[in-house]
Amino acid sequence: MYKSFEFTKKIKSYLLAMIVIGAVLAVAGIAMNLDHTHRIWANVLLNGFYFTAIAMSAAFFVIVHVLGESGWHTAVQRIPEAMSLYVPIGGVFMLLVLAGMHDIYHWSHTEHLDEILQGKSAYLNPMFFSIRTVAYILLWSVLVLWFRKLSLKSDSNYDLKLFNKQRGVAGVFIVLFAITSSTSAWDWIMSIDAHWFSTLFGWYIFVSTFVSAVAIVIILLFVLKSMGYMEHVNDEHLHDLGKYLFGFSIFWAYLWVSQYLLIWYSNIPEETIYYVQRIEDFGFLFYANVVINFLAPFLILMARGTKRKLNWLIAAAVIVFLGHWLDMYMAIMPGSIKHPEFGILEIGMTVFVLGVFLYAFFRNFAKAPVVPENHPYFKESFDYDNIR
Amino acid sequence: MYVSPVREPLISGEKSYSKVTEDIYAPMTGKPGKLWFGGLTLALIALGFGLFSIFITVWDGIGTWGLDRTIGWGWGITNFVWWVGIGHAGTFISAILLLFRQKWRTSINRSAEAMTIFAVMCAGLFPLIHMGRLPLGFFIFPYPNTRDVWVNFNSPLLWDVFAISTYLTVSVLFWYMGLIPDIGTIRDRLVPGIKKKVYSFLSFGWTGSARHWARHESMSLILAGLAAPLVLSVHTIVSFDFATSVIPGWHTTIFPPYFVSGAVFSGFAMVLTLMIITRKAINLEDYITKAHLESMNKIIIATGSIVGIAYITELFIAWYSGVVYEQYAFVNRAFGPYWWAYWIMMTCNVITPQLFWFKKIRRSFAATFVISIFVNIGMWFERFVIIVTSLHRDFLPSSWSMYSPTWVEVGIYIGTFGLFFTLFFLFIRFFPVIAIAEVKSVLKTSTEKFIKKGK
Amino acid sequence: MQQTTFVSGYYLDDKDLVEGIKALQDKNIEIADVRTPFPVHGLDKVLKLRRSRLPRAGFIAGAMGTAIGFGFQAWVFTEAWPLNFGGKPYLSVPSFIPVTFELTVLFAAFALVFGFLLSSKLGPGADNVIFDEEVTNDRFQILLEVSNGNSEQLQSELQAVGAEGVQHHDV
Amino acid sequence: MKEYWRSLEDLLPAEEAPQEKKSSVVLSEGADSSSNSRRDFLKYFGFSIASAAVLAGCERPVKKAIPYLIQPEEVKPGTANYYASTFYDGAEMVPILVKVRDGRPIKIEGNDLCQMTGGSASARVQASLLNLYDESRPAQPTLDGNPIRWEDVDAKLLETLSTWDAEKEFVILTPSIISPSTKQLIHDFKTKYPFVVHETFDAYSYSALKEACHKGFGSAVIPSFRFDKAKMVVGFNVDFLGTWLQPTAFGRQYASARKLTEGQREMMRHVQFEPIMSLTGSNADERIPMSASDEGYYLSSLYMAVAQRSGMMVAAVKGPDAIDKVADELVALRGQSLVVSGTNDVSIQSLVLEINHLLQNFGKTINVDKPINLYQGCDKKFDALLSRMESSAVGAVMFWETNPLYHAPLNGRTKEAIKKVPLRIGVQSQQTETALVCSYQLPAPHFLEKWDDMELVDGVYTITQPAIRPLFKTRAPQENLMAWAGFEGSYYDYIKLYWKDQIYNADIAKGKQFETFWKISLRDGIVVDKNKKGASLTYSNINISSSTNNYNSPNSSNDLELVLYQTVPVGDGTLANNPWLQELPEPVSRVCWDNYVSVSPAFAALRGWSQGDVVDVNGLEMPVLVQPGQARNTLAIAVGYGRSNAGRVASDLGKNVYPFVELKNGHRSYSLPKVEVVATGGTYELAATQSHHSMEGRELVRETTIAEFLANPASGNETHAKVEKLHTSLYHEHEYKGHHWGMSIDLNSCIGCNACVVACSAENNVPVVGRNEVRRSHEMHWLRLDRYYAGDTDNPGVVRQPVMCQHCDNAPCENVCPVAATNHSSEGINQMAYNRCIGTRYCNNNCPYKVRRFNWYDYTGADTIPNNRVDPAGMTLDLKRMVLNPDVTVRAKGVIEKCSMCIQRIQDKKLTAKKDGRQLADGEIKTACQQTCPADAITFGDMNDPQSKISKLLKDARQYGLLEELHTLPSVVYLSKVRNKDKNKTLS
Repeated sequence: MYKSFEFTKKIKSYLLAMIVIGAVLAVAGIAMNLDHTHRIWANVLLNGFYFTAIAMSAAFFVIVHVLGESGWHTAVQRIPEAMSLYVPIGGVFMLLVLAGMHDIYHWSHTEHLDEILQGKSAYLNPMFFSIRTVAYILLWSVLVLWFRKLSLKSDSNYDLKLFNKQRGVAGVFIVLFAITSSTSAWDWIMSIDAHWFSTLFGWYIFVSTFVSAVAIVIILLFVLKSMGYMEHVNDEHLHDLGKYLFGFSIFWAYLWVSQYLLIWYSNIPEETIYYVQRIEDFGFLFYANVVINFLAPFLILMARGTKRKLNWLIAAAVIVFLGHWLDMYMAIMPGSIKHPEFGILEIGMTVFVLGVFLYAFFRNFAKAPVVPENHPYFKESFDYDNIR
Repeated sequence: MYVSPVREPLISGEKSYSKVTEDIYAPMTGKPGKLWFGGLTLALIALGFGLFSIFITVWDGIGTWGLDRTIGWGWGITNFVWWVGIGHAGTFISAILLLFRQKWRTSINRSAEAMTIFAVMCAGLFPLIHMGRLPLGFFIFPYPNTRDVWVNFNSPLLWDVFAISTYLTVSVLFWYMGLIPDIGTIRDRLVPGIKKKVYSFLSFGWTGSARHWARHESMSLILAGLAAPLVLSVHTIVSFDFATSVIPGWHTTIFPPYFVSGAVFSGFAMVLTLMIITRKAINLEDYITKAHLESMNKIIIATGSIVGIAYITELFIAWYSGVVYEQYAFVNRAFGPYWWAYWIMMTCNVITPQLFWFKKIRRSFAATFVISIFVNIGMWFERFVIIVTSLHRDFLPSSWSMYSPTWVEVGIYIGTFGLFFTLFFLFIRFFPVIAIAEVKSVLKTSTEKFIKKGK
Repeated sequence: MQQTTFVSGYYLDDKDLVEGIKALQDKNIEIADVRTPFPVHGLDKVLKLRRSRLPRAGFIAGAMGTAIGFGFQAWVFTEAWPLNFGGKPYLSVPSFIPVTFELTVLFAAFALVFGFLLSSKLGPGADNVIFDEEVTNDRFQILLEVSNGNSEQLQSELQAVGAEGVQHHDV
Repeated sequence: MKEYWRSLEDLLPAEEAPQEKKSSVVLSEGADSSSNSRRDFLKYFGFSIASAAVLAGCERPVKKAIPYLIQPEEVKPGTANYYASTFYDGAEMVPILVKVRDGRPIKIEGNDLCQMTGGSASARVQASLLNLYDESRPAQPTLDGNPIRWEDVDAKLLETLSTWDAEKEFVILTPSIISPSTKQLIHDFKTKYPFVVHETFDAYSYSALKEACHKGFGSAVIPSFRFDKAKMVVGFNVDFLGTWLQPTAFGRQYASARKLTEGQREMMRHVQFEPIMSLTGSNADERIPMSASDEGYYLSSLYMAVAQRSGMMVAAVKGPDAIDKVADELVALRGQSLVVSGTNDVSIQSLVLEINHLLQNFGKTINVDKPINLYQGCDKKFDALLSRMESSAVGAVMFWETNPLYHAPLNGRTKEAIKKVPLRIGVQSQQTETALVCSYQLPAPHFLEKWDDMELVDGVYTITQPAIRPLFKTRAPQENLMAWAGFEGSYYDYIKLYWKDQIYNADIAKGKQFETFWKISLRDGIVVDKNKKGASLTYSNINISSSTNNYNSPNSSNDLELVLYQTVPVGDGTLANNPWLQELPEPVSRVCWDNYVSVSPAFAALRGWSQGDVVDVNGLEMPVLVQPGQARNTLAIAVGYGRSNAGRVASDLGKNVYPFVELKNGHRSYSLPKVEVVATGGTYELAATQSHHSMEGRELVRETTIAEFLANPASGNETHAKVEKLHTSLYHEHEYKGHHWGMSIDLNSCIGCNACVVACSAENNVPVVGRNEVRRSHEMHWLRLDRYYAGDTDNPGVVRQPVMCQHCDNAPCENVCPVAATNHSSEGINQMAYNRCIGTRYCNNNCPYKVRRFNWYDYTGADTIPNNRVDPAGMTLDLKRMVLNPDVTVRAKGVIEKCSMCIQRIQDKKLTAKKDGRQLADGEIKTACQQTCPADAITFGDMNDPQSKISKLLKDARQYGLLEELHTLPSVVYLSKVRNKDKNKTLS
């Protein structure tokens, strides 16, 4: 009834081509920037983090619906589930970042630190940082694989206990992720601007990647549908995904404004330095970030109809996906490379990692039925509608 | 609409549509009981005491409060934030849960929204009373005047004026629009007379026409879509009251979402406290069941944990910042003269809700009642900790001081309880406590046993 | 005012109602109104009701709120009396966000509520005809307008499609 | 030179003035009620306060304005006149200018023609204005408690005097009379009535110093001390910056010798040995706690050490280490050093004189050829007077502004002796304890209501002239004498005549006629006769061998000693009935409205006491205050409190410890060698304005040592450069196109005398809130002196910092006011529109400096509700409200207020400059705090003017902003403190 996805050679070859092109461009970019290793490592971090975080956010998407006893999401659940399996692969990029630590994190130069950084060195030191990085990757990998295992089990037998167990795992997942999503954002991103701090930062980064994860779910849904899969996904599902994209884009903007407004308002140099740097050196991109990630999805998806039309939806999703890549770029680059740089290095690296991400997704998506048919609320997903 | 049979029914007992009408209408009929009169009397006494305390404040001056040159806000603003927080559950339930299609909201949204409105009314009193010159309070409105002075749109307190009044207005509109069909139901149950005329007037001429229903649903959805960010904005702006400053312990960027989460947390706790009593008192146990309890308690854990994470984040970042003032502010919270307030807050808000991880506890009315009260207390202390312990020792040690409330401040707080409960007692007597039409709309799929009438 | 006459039939279950309506539609009988105790799922589609224009009204009012809110604040701070508050720029855009947002919501909410009330002719003191007080309890009522005195015929049609009870109303 | 207004008299023809004067004050009945007397006052000045208020920009319509019948030509409504006058309260003398607005004196400033004070004034001088409007002042003469007319007083006393038994003395007991005219008058009076005896009684005794000088110089004089000429000052138990002799002048000298400027890179060094933490000690570069009983030992050790180093053959005595080091330093600075002691003990003062003699300081830092004429009292003479009274040799005593029953009860002896005198006449401007035992109580005018002249140092004359007609039925004591002696004319005529005969000469008048000279003298208030020379005195050694023998070892007993001291605000208690002074926190403890037993932290720990525990000291129950830096076994209590008959404010405030004062070797001794103290178990809350005394490691007051400073002027202030580098902002700073006012406060100059606080209160109508409100931290001072301790609690370093509104250009307070009541002026001032304020206190919460003050209650009577006032000091009485400055809004209940940088003064001077069609000159505008500061620590000016003093100070390496890391961009900056000590080598 639900057409199983086949990871065909054709798809494979497209993706491999993408990976290769990406790799070639990336290598070329690296070669051009050998005297500018900051930029290389910053790009590794950018893409490594962005897609890993998206994978974790996709897992979170599933988990939160499981805990919320939702039914509608079962129609698309397997997409984010397969996305989440990228975590161990993304982890490899993050481990790679450890090698380039000195080029990104200036606190890692333990020999000459000012007073404030010395004060932080109990937390920000290469050893502890590496330990945390490894721990996040391991922990997250275990969590996503554990849940996936239980999810797949339900395909073979209908057992309510299994479903309860899934909820148990989801509980563990959400607690651990609630803590590590923030701390990982502080570690990997916030500590680039080592003096700067913002309590909201962890949540801000999380919401940014979460919106992006929703956008990718929509994009992948579109891709799969255009290949003739996932035909059971109807307008109501699109509408709901659209609402997610719409709502969380607003929520992201809310957090962006909250952080910016408070820092703008108090105007304390230890905080404003973050924005001053971004506005002065990245001026156009700084404002573009808000326009792309807030105004675009807001205006596109405000109407009911656009959320239910795949074309509109996909347009918004692509904008949002690229927009949040920019958001991460704005979070990482000013602290590490100081001035905006964009070239084949950035393109290559992104295409390469995206290729790997997609390859991993399709591979994993092909390994299981496209829907969890034994999910107890599965049928609910096909008999509901959104109020007009 | 299909509902999985695995799901727990929300409404227990054998119900038909008319039974629902009957059950929910029942508390409004007959003579009110002793409990009701007793409660209303107590509430009115508290209200009277509060009004007296307000009179003293206005007549003699804010000097009758325990504030001083260092601590400009104490119980007053603590209570303001606390009440506003409580006023977040209703709209959260009716708007955000509507958007998330949570059916369990139907049994509790009406009373929760009522509580929201009453709580916001209580909250709104404080920013007025705490002014040194209440009679000139109208200065906060941007009205044209001969001096050409407008207002300061930079001020979060001004934002509050807009946020709270918009919130109150929209909440009342939302609540009342939901009430219209149910008032129609009451109207049609009444024998002709003055009472019927009054309800007829209040029902806005409701007929139950399918066209009206369609528009009503559409309006409700969009209103919910507007109310959802509005709920967020209100406590966000309340948090701006503190976070825009430079005071360590106040100025922190996590405040907006953390305040919102805390508000929903405390709001749910208050709704739980009251609903657990109310469902017993007016025999609505079939409609507010363990299923509702569990769902609400899950939100309590979620929001409570978010608040807990925010506490720890603040603490960690204070250390991480390397700023002496920040660091001192947080050490002082935990180990300074007001350490007890901090640890009450921590215990009540972070530790007690974690008990809801146990299914038995989150499905127990008694346990929930106790924990909900803990949360109410804890959230009050959270605001006290933020306001008083941040202010009492800020930048210049020469100005550090201590604060304790006077009877006047306590009196005003008691008075707001009086106001809240007076309104609540009147509400449960004169309005349907549960949204009759909404319950009926999910009755078929959500009741233990639906009795179908007709052919 | 011209006198209108209606015929009504009621059901005690929403599913029966929907089936009854469909049966009447099959017979090409025009349905004047359907009155129910709660919003019946899918009824709008069955009755082919036009999608409400309320969202549009809400959007326009909201946009007005945005413009008025932001415009007014900007006018006060840059034209009416520019004052220096804490060294902030006169056009302190981030400061204007909260009030602008609140006014947007307020305007939109008012538009929605009043749009709803006006378009439905509901409001304080509205005196709409109620044919059956049980409609707000558990009766699902179909109203058919009588033309050319075909009341009897319509009543029997209603009975034919399973109405529990049928009545004639003169307004 | 300023052109000051002359008095009213001098604008009239010479003959007319006296008549006008004679016919002047006929008060209506019931003048004892303050509101009535105010109405009378209005009648005479013919211009209602209400209409004055209207001119000051008030909102209410004028209901009744009474026009002048004939407008005095010098009085312009709404314009202030300044009259030169002199403050003298029996202790300190300061030449002043009195600001009179619409007939009311509303402010006192120092007279800047005075070289000694340079236009500065102390807290008490500033506050003395309020005593004028004291509703508790005696309002009319009484005999045995019954009102009596002055004519009848004169008739009765004339009869008494004319039938006097010449065997008995008629004693006039005055404070030190420094008025040459009065001296002459008393002399004339004595000539007329030979049985009259004039005796002098000082409220606080310095008679031992005089006796020691008598021994050394052959004349009982108080030398002039020149702290400004000293490179090193060593103080022993002396509070010369707070209360000793002439604190205003000394503060000025002290600060000038320690000021570090572009030109002056040298700084006087100050070492202090003292039992209690005095204001002076808290300013010292190094301070060593020393019990009072050890002072002799310390001084004799110092004498020996100095003598040894001066090549004298003295027995080697091992004194305290610190003394040896101090001796080394002193000897190296012979002739440029100064050793002083405040102890009223002849042997101590003799040792001090001997040490200074060895150090060759006479004629340099200590001058006896121009002694100061203050403190002429002699305890031994007073003792003798009491004996004569006891033996009934005295038939009458007239207490002329003296209050010996309070200041020197001497175990009840004084009271018993006085009671033996049959006729007792009290002449006083304020209520006194002594007046209660007088049959005649004759009210005297406040010094702002009367004529007088002063000669502080021979040849330096100042004039006291009335700035207002007497508010009550008062008469100057001099007028009394003239009336009773039957002299013609008024005391004013007498003074003028005296000046014509005795003072006027061609030289002093620069060749002008007397009338012209007199007018100039009145205008200037001060005249110096350079030719008048004092007697030249030579020093001959005092025999101090008995002292050095007695004091050859430290006090070994473990007895608790009690030290009695004067506080900066209240002093000897004469002016105690003054709300401004009572509300003024003591500069060290920062407690007001009470005295208390201060104990050392070690002793408090030993007994387990903490602040507020009530203890019994020799039968007196008082609260404890733990005072870091106090000598371990020393207790200390301030005198000047516990007045039993002082008036509404001061009566029964604190406890009176004058009964502890006993004669020791003929002099009043202000320390007790042994007291008993036990806790009573009770507690009492002191009104403390500061409860936390550590800076918590924050760089609020930045300091360095002189050596480091000379090596790097920015030392101690390194953070400033770091912060400057990081000054990022998300918006551009506003441009201040015209003026941009700024203020600089030199923490190295500030001595913490608190004069600025009272000056600010007087200038800006700052409310007085009373003890209970201060306890609740409701004090309203716009300007406060934060005081922090650092280091060892037994002997902490003390720093202080005047903090007022910092007028931040990025003010966190302005942002948050919902009604725009506080915003930034185009001249960079953080301004408050009181009328707009609704009192949310949001600004106060957001102010990192906590300088905003909220009107918790109706303290001023500006509120519309009539019967809800919190007014413990009578500040809302009509009489006291006459002190209000009409240029400054009186704030209502529920309103925030704060420092305005004296915006009314800025506007006034701007207007003057505009009317004159010229640029405003730098330094023309002086804020109230700046103007009164003896230490010249405060500089105010236009930061946009590159030539202004403030602009130059902004470039000083010591300059920093308080909490500058917050980027509030304060317009008030501080200059870091420098200590003249070696970081690694300390005395203790």
